[in-house]
Amino acid sequence: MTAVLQVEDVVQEYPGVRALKGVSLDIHAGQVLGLVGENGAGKSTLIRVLGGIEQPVRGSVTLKGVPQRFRSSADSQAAGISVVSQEFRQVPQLSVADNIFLGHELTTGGVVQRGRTRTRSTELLEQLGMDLEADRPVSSLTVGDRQMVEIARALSRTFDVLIMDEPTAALNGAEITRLHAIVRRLAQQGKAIVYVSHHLEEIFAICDDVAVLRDGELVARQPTSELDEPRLVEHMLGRKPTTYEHVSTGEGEATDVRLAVRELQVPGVAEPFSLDVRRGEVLGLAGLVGSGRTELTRALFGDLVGLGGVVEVDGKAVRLRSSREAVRHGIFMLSEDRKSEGILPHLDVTENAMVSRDRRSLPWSRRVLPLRRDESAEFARLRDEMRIRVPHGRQLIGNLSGGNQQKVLLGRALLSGCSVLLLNEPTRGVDVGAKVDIYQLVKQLADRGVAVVVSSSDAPELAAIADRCVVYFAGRQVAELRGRDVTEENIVGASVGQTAQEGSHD
Amino acid sequence: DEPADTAEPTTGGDTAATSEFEAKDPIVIGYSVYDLQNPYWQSYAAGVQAGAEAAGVEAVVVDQKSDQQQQVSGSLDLINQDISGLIVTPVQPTALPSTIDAAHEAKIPVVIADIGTAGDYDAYIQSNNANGGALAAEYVIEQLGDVPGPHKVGVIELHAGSVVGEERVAEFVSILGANDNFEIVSSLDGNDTVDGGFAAAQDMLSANPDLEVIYAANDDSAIGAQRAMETAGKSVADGFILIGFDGADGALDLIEQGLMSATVAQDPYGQGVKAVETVLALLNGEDAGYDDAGTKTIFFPVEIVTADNLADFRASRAAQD
Amino acid sequence: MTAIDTTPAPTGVANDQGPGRLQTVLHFASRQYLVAVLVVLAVAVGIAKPSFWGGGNIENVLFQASLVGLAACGMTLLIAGGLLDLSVGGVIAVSAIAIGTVLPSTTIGGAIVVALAIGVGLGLVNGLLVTYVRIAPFIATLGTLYLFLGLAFIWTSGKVVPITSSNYRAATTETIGRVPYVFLVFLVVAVAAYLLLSRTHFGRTVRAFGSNERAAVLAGLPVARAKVLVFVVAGLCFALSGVFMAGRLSSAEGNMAMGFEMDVIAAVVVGGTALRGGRGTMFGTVVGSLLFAVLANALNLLGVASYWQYVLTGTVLVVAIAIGARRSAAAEVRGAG
Amino acid sequence: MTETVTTLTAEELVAAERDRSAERARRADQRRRLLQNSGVLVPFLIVLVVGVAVVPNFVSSSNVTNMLVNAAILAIVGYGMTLVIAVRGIDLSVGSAQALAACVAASVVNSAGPFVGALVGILVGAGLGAVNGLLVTQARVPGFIATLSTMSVFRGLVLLFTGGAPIMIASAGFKDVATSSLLGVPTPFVIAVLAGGGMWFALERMRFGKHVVAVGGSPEAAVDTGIGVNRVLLRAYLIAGASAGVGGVLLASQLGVVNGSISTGLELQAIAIVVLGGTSMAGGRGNIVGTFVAALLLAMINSGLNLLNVPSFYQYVALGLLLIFALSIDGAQRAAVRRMLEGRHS
Ligand SMILES: Nc1ncnc2c1ncn2[C@@H]1O[C@H](COP(=O)(O)OP(=O)(O)OP(=O)(O)O)[C@@H](O)[C@H]1O
Ligand SMILES: Nc1ncnc2c1ncn2[C@@H]1O[C@H](COP(=O)(O)OP(=O)(O)OP(=O)(O)O)[C@@H](O)[C@H]1O
Ligand SMILES: O[C@@H]1[C@H](O)[C@H](O)CO[C@H]1O
Ligand SMILES: [Mg+2]
Ligand SMILES: [Mg+2]
Repeated sequence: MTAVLQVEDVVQEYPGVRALKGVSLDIHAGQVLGLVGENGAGKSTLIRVLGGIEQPVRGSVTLKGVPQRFRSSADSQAAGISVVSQEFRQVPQLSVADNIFLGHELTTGGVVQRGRTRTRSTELLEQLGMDLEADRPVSSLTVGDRQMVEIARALSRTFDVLIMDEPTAALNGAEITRLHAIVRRLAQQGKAIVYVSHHLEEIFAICDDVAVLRDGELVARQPTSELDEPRLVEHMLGRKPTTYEHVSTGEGEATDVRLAVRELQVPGVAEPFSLDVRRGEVLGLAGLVGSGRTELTRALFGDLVGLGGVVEVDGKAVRLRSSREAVRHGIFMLSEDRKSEGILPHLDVTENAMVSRDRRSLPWSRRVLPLRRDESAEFARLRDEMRIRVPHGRQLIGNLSGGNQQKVLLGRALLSGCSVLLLNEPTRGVDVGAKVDIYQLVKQLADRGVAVVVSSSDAPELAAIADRCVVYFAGRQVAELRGRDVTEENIVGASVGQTAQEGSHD
Repeated sequence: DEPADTAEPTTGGDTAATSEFEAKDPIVIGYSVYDLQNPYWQSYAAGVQAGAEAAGVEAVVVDQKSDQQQQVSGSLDLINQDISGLIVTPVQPTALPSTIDAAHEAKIPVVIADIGTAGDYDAYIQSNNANGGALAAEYVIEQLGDVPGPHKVGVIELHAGSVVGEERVAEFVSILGANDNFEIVSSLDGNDTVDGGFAAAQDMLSANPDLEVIYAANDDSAIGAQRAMETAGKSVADGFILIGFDGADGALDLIEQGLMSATVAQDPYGQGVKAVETVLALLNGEDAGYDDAGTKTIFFPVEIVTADNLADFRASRAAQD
Repeated sequence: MTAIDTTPAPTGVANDQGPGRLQTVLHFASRQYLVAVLVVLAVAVGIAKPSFWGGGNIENVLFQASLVGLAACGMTLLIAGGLLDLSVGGVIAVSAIAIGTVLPSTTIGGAIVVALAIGVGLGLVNGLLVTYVRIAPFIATLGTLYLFLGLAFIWTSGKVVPITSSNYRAATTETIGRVPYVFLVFLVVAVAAYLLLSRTHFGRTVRAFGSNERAAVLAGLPVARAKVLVFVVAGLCFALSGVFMAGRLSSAEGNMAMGFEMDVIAAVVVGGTALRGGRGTMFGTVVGSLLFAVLANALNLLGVASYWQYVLTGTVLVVAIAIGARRSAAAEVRGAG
Repeated sequence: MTETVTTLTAEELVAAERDRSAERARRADQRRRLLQNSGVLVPFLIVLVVGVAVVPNFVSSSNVTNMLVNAAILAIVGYGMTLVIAVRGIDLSVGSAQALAACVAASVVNSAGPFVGALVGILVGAGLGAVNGLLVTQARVPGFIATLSTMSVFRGLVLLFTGGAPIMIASAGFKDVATSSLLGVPTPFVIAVLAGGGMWFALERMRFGKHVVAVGGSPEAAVDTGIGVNRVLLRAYLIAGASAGVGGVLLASQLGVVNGSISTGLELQAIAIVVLGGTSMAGGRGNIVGTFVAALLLAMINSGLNLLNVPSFYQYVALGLLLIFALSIDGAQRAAVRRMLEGRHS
């Protein structure tokens, strides 16, 4: 069997970073190759090279025996490579359909065939199990829907090689299952597929082979069947992984309530919310897209203005009409939309991490002005603690790998000095090793008395860190799981509405 | 804080006034001109060049481009180049004193060419703008005074804040305003340009379909106004009166074609020549020939040019070069 | 290539705290490109016209550069925040007219304070319109440009207000050696503006919302307040420029800084601050201001005819930037929408 | 709705929730789109009503014709500017380009007749636009600096071309274009409507339009999807130059005499109508209809103030207040709709 795609000794460099140090790899028709590695290992860089978006410093790419020199993504697409990129490449002002066919519009004489564009898009989305209206502008979609559009776009091209860079980062369980089915089918049709994910169970579920990148080098290439999860992780990290043992603060009913929400009416959500979060407690919020989780956290952060109800922090009722006000009352939130609501692209990583730092506790000398030395030291601490892969603290955040950007933003939240921390999808795109580190940090924060609310679509994640988990369905609370009941199955079960009936007896 | 000194006389006072001027070799005369996009100043600069050529000296021209900053820095640029005499047509007369002081420090005489003055200048050559406004008003009265009115009159002003524009309009308005047979119904900014004059005239004609007279404070806006009249179906042949100001070639052509009634002609070319002569006289310690020694002013008369005296006027202008 | 650090640190993180020294040097050198253009221009003109280096001329050039530059410092802050202010000419006129009006009855210092206060006030108007009435900066400040100009004309009835105080004129046009006092003020303001933008929480907030406003709001930054404040600071800078301009022109009136906004924005943008916001280079602004002043001066000294000056100004500018653009083709910041 | 819940299965519940949220999003989009397209309409209508009610002769046929022609000439330049701003560029050279196109057209009209003159004028505009486009794409000069430079260069060229003297157009036929009318509508206005329609179609319905939105809305996405970004930019600048050329030809026809200093400051007016019309300076979607309406709005304001004989000092104040007023309505409207959308229950 000859390789469809051969990568030979590819080297890619950025100022101060050698992202790929001579990677060679090949993939065959009908094969699904898992590509894994720590954040910043070089996965996306390799994919950008294959996609023609970047030209490597050295090395060659051969497609179906023909050496290629991609000078733009158009070249790569023409050669038969289709890419789902990690950072969405969507134009917010255009509709779903226009985004899917962007760059290869269906036209007659330059005029877009709107009907065909719409029907073809709808078909593609249906294949993915989505009934998104093709006319909606992408700016109105949730992150998960936009992920699907990104996938649909890759599928809309004709290709021999499909490369998917963390396609499931923003998808829920059912959607992931559907995507896996499609990947398998494509492989059966003889397509070669490169699949990147930090969810290793996915790798074991659908990949024939796994390639492991570490620090820009290919350190392993094996059939999946010859590996198990711990071994794979060891390849990735180059060390034995630390494991995270969750010790539930559990029945700390004695401790005081830090955040109390009573009948909070949130715009766009059916029923008012009520919940309590105690000092030192990690509360999980679970539920499908549309369950109202995002709206709840946004409302608690003053980003959506509540229409009624009471929010109390440490027993004091607070008004939340802006995020500024929320911060002042000791609440901080991390959005799930890293690119448009998180990073400050023109600022370096240090500043990105420090923008929201709580200065009240600092001595006066470091409070009035942001001191470079002080902030650099603080960032260095953060960087080591969270294993952020960045050459130096003055690097612009946009130049970091996706997972590393996420870590910087999490660092921002940790430094905010808040008493209530709202985290949306805190480990989206974060590698297995760092996930553990982050869980530990969240735990430490809780131990220091912060009330943490983690909203996540990753059930295992909630099972791992939440002391208590509230499950929402269609804007209603359908279950509350405590202690030992906070398990993956229970969360998933409740999320899809198994307990919906119970919840609506009244 | 130092107390602000309020009563500082703008003329006389320092030594510069009494110091000798010094002619360098070769003699170069600098001219800092208002804006060479305007035909009027093009003629002025041509006059300066011609005057210099006639006297066997060199002239250097710097364009202020209607910018007050450029007036100051451009004049200084000239002073810094070893010129022997400076002629300035200021965008902003009040900005002159520092320029004049710097020139005098370098023993350079300063002749102000039109617009207005300030500071310790050595000569001022001026068109009689107020008189021009009066001539225009008298022309209108002469044409329509006996026809029972009241006749509606529109005025197109120079750009907001223009010193000479103010003079031209004020005199015109005060004379016609005192006459019951006329009514000034509109007075709009024509921005000293063809397109500005067009837009202003267009709107005054829409607002006053029975308008009979337009007086534009410069010829470019008069030319624009003529076209607006044409579009509105008005014409000089039917008795409409359109008067411009400057005596620019474009306006003279329109008068010749019977499309414009008159223009108040100034003599920019002649003034330019005179400015050079004055500089040279000052350098030689000769009498500058002031019309008003108190204000060191040399007056240049304005005259009204109509179809009747157009040929004579052109002949006299042609004789200039 | 070999200078790139490839040692794999155990955590996969390089262990230095900043970009490598070579890189820093290269980065700095590439940023100094405009300085090189400026120097080449000055040397060339100096050879062709030695009077370029004459004391009077240098003073003249520095004065010109400073008037634009003072306003450009404020504009750089605005542009770093993704904002813009077209009302410069209006703010300058109104504050200068105020000086001319109050000067007969106050001290020089008092008059300057009044002018600066007006700058603050008009900046506040702009800031409130943009921040709370949510009008696009371009239109809001175009509107206030007309508004302020109109007020200036009405205030003076279109007449010129002379600055009769020779002490005021002397104080604002004073030189120390060959260097005009205003140039020193300009440098001080530029340094202050640099520190403000890059070393304070306020400056960080400005760059943050200039980079990604939504993210800045969600980071809990005081975006609205900082937006208003940056307009106020800019208004202050404009008024400061007006203080010296009034002295140089010995007068004030509505037209005195007509069209100045384009000169100011041009100096900022040519200096390397991108209109899209997120960052601003004060150093570039200083160089940009000097570049325009030297260019205009050179064309005059070389006796270039007026119409050709238009042609050459544009040509020199575009060629200079084109050559520089090729060198630092790192066009857009990654991740910036 | 609670009674029915008990009988539904989980899957149906999920589907129902999806439908609801889709419906909500659809409605929000509709409103947003309506708003984007109607922003300038409210101030336009207010000024129109006030104009008709209080300004004498506002609706006289001569004034209406004047306003339509003036608006048309401005709008045509505005279309090109809309396109350039939509791709995240800017064209400061439109005034100078228009002057050069008008003067060249005028002199060619005098030597070779109206038809050739008009054509040459438009071609000159397009050529100048291409120069801007090449500077931006090939020499990689940022649009602001490139067109700031060419603004100066083109102005110099037109002054050199005319020698600073006015060019009188002899051809009555050429001058009649601006004053003639088709079916009672001034010809320039018809041209502006047709050009606007064409431009709208190109932006909304054609591949070029999608690429414009992509390049302006998300340049990274445009590059990554293999769009020829440089081609799109070049075309946008070229069209902007050509629009300035068309405007220049019409202006020459309207004025009958042109010189090197016409159309100074046009860039500010053109950008103003584009922004007033709802096109964001941040790039992305261009709103041609908005630009057209804003051109009418500005023409009405200018003419209304003149008809009322407002002295020039007060005109500045009035124009300033009107601009602020026009957009503050827009801002208030947007805020109101946002509140409405957020406050909506489902
Ligand atoms: N434009 C750039 N400039 C500088 N450094 C860059 C740039 N792009 C990527 N890098 C660096 O290259 C390395 C590899 O990044 P890459 O995005 O390929 O990682 P990744 O394996 O995809 O990680 P993740 O799992 O977090 O997405 C990182 O250290 C990153 O910081
Ligand atoms: N991270 C934070 N968490 C909680 N409260 C904070 C935080 N940062 C600031 N505050 C509080 O918010 C209020 C104002 O914020 P901030 O410190 O940013 O204002 P400032 O320093 O006056 O403004 P600037 O940053 O523009 O100089 C203060 O009461 C401050 O103590
Ligand atoms: O005096 C001059 C001329 O009249 C010219 O027409 C325009 O500028 C004025 O200031
Ligand atoms: Mg990646
Ligand atoms: Mg602060």
